[in-house]
Amino acid sequence: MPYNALKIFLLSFFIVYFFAGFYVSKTIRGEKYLIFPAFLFTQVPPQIGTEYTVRILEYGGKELDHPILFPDAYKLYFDNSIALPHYNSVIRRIGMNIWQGQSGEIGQYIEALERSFLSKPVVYEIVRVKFDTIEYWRTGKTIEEKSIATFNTEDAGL
Amino acid sequence: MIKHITQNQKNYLTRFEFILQGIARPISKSFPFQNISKIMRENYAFEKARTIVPFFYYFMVIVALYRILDLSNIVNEGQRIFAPRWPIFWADYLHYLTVIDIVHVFFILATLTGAFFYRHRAGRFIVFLGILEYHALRNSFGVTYHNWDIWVWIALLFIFLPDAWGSAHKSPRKRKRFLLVFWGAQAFVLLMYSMSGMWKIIAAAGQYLNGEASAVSFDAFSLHISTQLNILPETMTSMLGPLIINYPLLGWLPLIAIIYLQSFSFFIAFRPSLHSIWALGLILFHVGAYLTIGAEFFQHIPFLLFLFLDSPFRDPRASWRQTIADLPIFGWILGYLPKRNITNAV
Amino acid sequence: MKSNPYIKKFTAYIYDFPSLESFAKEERPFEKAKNIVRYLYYFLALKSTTMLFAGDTYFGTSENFSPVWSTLWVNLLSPADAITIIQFFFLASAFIGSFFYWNRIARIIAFLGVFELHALLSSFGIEVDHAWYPWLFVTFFLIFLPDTRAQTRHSLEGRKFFLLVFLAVQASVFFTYSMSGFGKIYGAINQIIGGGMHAFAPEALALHVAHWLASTHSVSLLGPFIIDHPWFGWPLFVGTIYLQFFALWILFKPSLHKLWAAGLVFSHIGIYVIMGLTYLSSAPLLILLFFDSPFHKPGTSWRKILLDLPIFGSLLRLFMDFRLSKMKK
Amino acid sequence: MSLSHSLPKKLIVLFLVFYFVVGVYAHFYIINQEEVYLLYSWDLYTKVPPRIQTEFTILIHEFEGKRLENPIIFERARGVLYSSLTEYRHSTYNKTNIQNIVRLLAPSIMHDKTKEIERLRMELEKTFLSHPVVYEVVEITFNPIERWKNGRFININSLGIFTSQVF
Repeated sequence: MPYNALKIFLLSFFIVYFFAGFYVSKTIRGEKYLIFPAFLFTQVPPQIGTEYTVRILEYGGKELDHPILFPDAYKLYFDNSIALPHYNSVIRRIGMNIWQGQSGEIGQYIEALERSFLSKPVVYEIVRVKFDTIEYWRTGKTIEEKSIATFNTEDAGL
Repeated sequence: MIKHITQNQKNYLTRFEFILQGIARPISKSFPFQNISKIMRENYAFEKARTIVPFFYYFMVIVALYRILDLSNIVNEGQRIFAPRWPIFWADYLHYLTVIDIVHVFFILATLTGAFFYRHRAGRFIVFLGILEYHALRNSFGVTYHNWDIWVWIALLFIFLPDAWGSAHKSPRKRKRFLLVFWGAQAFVLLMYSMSGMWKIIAAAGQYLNGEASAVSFDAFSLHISTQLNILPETMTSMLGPLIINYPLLGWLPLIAIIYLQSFSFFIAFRPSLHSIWALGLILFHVGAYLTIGAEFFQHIPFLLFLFLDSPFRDPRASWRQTIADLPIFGWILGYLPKRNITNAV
Repeated sequence: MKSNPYIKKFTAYIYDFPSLESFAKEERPFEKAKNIVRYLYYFLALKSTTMLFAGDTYFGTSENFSPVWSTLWVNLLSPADAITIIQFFFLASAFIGSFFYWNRIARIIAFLGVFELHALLSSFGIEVDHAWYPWLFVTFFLIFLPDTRAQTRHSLEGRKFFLLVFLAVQASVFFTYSMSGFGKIYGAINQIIGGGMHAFAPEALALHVAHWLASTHSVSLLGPFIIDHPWFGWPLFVGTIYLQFFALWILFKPSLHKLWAAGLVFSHIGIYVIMGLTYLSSAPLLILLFFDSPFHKPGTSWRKILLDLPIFGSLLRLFMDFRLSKMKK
Repeated sequence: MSLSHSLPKKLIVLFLVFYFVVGVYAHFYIINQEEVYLLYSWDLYTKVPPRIQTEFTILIHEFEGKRLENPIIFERARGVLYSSLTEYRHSTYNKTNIQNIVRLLAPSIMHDKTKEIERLRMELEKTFLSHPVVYEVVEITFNPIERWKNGRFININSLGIFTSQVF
């Protein structure tokens, strides 16, 4: 390969990659295999934040006396096939899509989540939680919890 | 025919003298520093050694950083037994977890210091302290863990490198000294392998004479492996272990080769042409040992790569013939053959 | 436009990288670059053996296996076999790279080793592996090095070619950081327009930490301290953005290579200490590629290094020019 | 100047000789080389293990109140019945500790040293994850290859059965 051709190739590689990365970062997953925009921690969480979490209502066919939130249910009801930070992003994506009324791409995330239940059937709801970020870390107190969808592992698909 | 016998007789007057020369030649060829010091006078050897040393310190930073991933293991370990070794004598006065933090942070900072100031003896000394403290911590759980020994000793040896970095300080004396310390590090690494090989040979001789299973027995390797695997929990096994237990003959030659490779390692310190081959052999040995008996000594691999793969003492013009002639045992045997052929021809 | 002295001056402030030809004329940069390439493969060799030790714990569980296109062949086998095969291929490829780094075919094999490893790691669960991305780029660009034996002498053209590829390798590492920094600044601008919390606010890091630690249920060494004293976090966070965003610019300021690499390594340590996140895979690249950068001229003065700093250096130059012109008057 | 008389060279040779001599000394005279810090003889996997091996070990008969049909040998029970010291895969730390205790315990049972037995039992039972555990101290004779392949022993010689207590 001649020198100048290599130079043009390398330059265009970086430019194309940059725009591809920028484009991919706008999609739901935020990345694609082989294209990683490295946009990590781009948005500062607001002081009053909203998060999505899972609340388990029925587990293994039994109704729970006190519905249990995902952070407390982790390790008890979930296997470790998904690393913890990934669970959060999975749940966040499900929640955000339902909230925005687009259920296009959530199928695989629901599937991944349901696959990781240790015992089935499970009835759970996706909850939108409002909290003061720092207070939430210190005490775990939330300001508002609102259920936005209920799922049953027995239902096929959505 | 007659002529050639007489010449042979001329060359080797008595049988006794012939044997004596046979023993003395490889030894005299190998042990004095002649070869090495001749190479040391050459400039390229010095330049090469000088480019290798910084990378030792750069790798040290990488190694120190990756220790972070191991932190949780160390924390768990020390909660049962914690008996500080002397280099971390100060640990008695602090909480165990604080000790771990201090040692790790110091290790990383010390190596970073080394990466910036490896040209100064003080910088290299700080790196040595960093690795020594880490090594001491790793060994403070009741059992010694020799995997990190090599890092400590080499860091110690490199403290003694002379200041020959700038282009102004290239007196032949300093150059020689630099190469000598470098050679010392090489020799030390090889010495460890030779010691390991030596015990194996001694034990093999003893066991053979007693009529027990010894290193030359066909099932020797499978005995080693099965004994190791027996003490593992049921779910654990090694990748190639079961294969060799089932077909013991597969393990015979590798074990002999390992003993050969290990025992003659120190000899290789004087045979630069063989450095890269030995590095490859010893790396394969480490990988193989892990895959069969589960012995893990990967901390040695960087040194085998750094110090030997592109050894400064290796003559770039050395031919394959020369390399083979340098091989222990095989080379010696070959060393006699061509000469006779020449006399035959005459 | 080009003759405009102000524009000329301005470009001189931000871009004063000598031509590669001037580097290629010397022996030293080329020899150094060649040496570094070797150690990059040594690192892979070391990594491949230690990974062997970590065994399959390194990988996900087979129930979660969903192959990306480059590991589709695994469907013919079982994931467990694929792990073994790919681990050994990676091991072999890394050592082939270490021993024959001067040969292009060996470098292609080494790249394929990293490529398949990364593909496999990306095939478990739904997340793509991020740790091996920098190495993927680096081994890919290294393929383009001219096919050269270590001992042979090189033509000027050959060296220029070599150094260009090496520069691309260095660029690929800094590029990712710049992307990341760009993302943060872009996000901050969006948030400022939206009128809310943003990355340059003093509490930004504290909020990040609180949010991250709460959602991952993890602890970190200094995280709680940052949450309680948000002001300590401000210089760290803004400093990290500065380091990241200008990384690609620093590529053309060789005098700062080592400092920048060390700064980014420190930022990784900081991320671990504060957020509890271990992302170390590009640290070896920073150290090996930039700590003894071939483009760095030895004996560069502190003054020059200071003047090369992004923003501050340019301001300083502007200020010095201003003083000079005043004195002339 | 001549290199052969330089001080650093002498020091380096001295260092190598020193390391070697200490290693040889440690091999012959220091039984527990764990005591020697930073120096080592590197006598790893020196002897080929004999074809017929005899070992002291323990068999677990009862655990968590459940009687096991086939008693488990302790090496195979690590992590299940015993706490493991480290999370390392393939680590041998735990093995050496417990095995050393058993190696001392068995002879003291044979020689009826009550105090010694008490002390060693306490050490051993501390490592159990739950109590009570009914275990048997045994002397086993086996061929290592056969044992690994089929789990077969040539002979199992019982030395005593104990029930663990919380100390």
